[in-house]
Amino acid sequence: MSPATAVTSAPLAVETVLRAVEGPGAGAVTTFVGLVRDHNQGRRVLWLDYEAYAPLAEKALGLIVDEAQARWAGARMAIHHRTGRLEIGEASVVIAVATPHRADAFAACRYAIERIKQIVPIWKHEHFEGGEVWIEGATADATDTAARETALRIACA
Amino acid sequence: MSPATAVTSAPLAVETVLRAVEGPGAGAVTTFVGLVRDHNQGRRVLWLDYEAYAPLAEKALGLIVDEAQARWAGARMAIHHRTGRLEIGEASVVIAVATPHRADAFAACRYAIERIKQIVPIWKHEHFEGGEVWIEGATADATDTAARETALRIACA
Amino acid sequence: MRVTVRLFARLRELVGAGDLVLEVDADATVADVWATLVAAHPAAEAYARSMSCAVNLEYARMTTAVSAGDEVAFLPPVSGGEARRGA
Amino acid sequence: MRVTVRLFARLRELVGAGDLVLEVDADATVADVWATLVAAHPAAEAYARSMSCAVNLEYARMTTAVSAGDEVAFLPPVSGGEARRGA
Repeated sequence: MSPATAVTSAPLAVETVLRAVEGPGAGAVTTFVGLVRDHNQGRRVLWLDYEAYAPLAEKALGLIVDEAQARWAGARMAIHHRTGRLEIGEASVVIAVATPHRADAFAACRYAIERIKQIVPIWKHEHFEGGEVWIEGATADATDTAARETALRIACA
Repeated sequence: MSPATAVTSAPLAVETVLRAVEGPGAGAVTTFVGLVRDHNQGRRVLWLDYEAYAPLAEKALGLIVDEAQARWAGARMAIHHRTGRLEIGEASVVIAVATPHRADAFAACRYAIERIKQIVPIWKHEHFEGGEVWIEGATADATDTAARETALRIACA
Repeated sequence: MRVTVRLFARLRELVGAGDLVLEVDADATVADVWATLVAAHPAAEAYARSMSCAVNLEYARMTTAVSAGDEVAFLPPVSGGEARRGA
Repeated sequence: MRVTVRLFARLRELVGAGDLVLEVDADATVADVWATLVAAHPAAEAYARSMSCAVNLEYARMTTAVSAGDEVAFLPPVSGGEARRGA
């Protein structure tokens, strides 16, 4: 069995994350893969460096899995996030969700990526043609219930 | 390159369908896998037989891909559907979508599975403990705009 | 003229054949092909209100005209996708 | 007492270290640790309003009390996930 959550510098594989959600009762499986794009806000991106507070990032991914499995009955979720230098086209994050019914598989998967962007302590350092910049998003606060409600609203809408 | 659409009696592989949507510009990839469940409406399912009007089913899958790629700019979609006898836990359908942004990847993938259930001429013959039954869903009409609007509403909600 | 009729799933079982050739008038529509089918195989009538149709691999209407040698398919309500309908 | 401070990403670069040990009072809170950090490294002040914090791998508040040997992490706004924010 693959681990349900991982923060790793090794390349990610969808099949590995899918194996972590295998099991009886599933009727629908969704996956989400985030890829490094070759441009961002008009800049030509050369590569990205992902820096993680690894032990807290692993805990945060586990928290997201727990939140989703509590919210969507019978769901099994796994999330692997990569760190270090990533080239264009490489996968930075892979989420897999298995549920009895398809609506839940889509909702839980969408919830997970929104929550990852809210609370998981991982930072992107973008190296583009002519410079570099740290990409900053949300202030990470796992206890912020308004943020969690936003993720739920986006997922279940 | 894998074919974008396929109706096949061979086992499906997520990686094969993912390869069909590879290419530049993608930032997000979603997949959906439908699996044969071990029970349905209180019946213990033994296996399923999927019967297809294969040439029209392939055309219908191509139509869904065209609809999605027209609706979601920059999307690439592939759909493989299996036919014949499927055992519990086997994949009956695999959808993959690559888009620049994640919201579109989720919406287009959800759209595809809803449309498959509306218009693709494939039928399920359920063999359960104590009997068998043909599962029937929607009257297949690719020109029914109300059905298409329903799929769009579910996908984009 | 003759047309080929394709039937599937439970409709195929009710008629006892997935492929058959029917003789219809030269100005026949899909509705006429269906009526000819039901006359020969009354069990098909069960799908009169729920089936859809295709002519030569194009979705069609009951009013669509057919020509000699056309393949006319009658489709019971479909059920592709995964094993259970979503919640 | 001494606590370990962990810094990341641009905040780490501004301070010039990802790991440092600070001396704070025995009744210190996370806010006191932050104030001690900023006193020694004024550039950190840029994150005063946008950072969040964790103590010993638990998300914490500025009012959270710290103990000797604790690991106090200050987190700039995060950006995990895929390469671009969704539409």
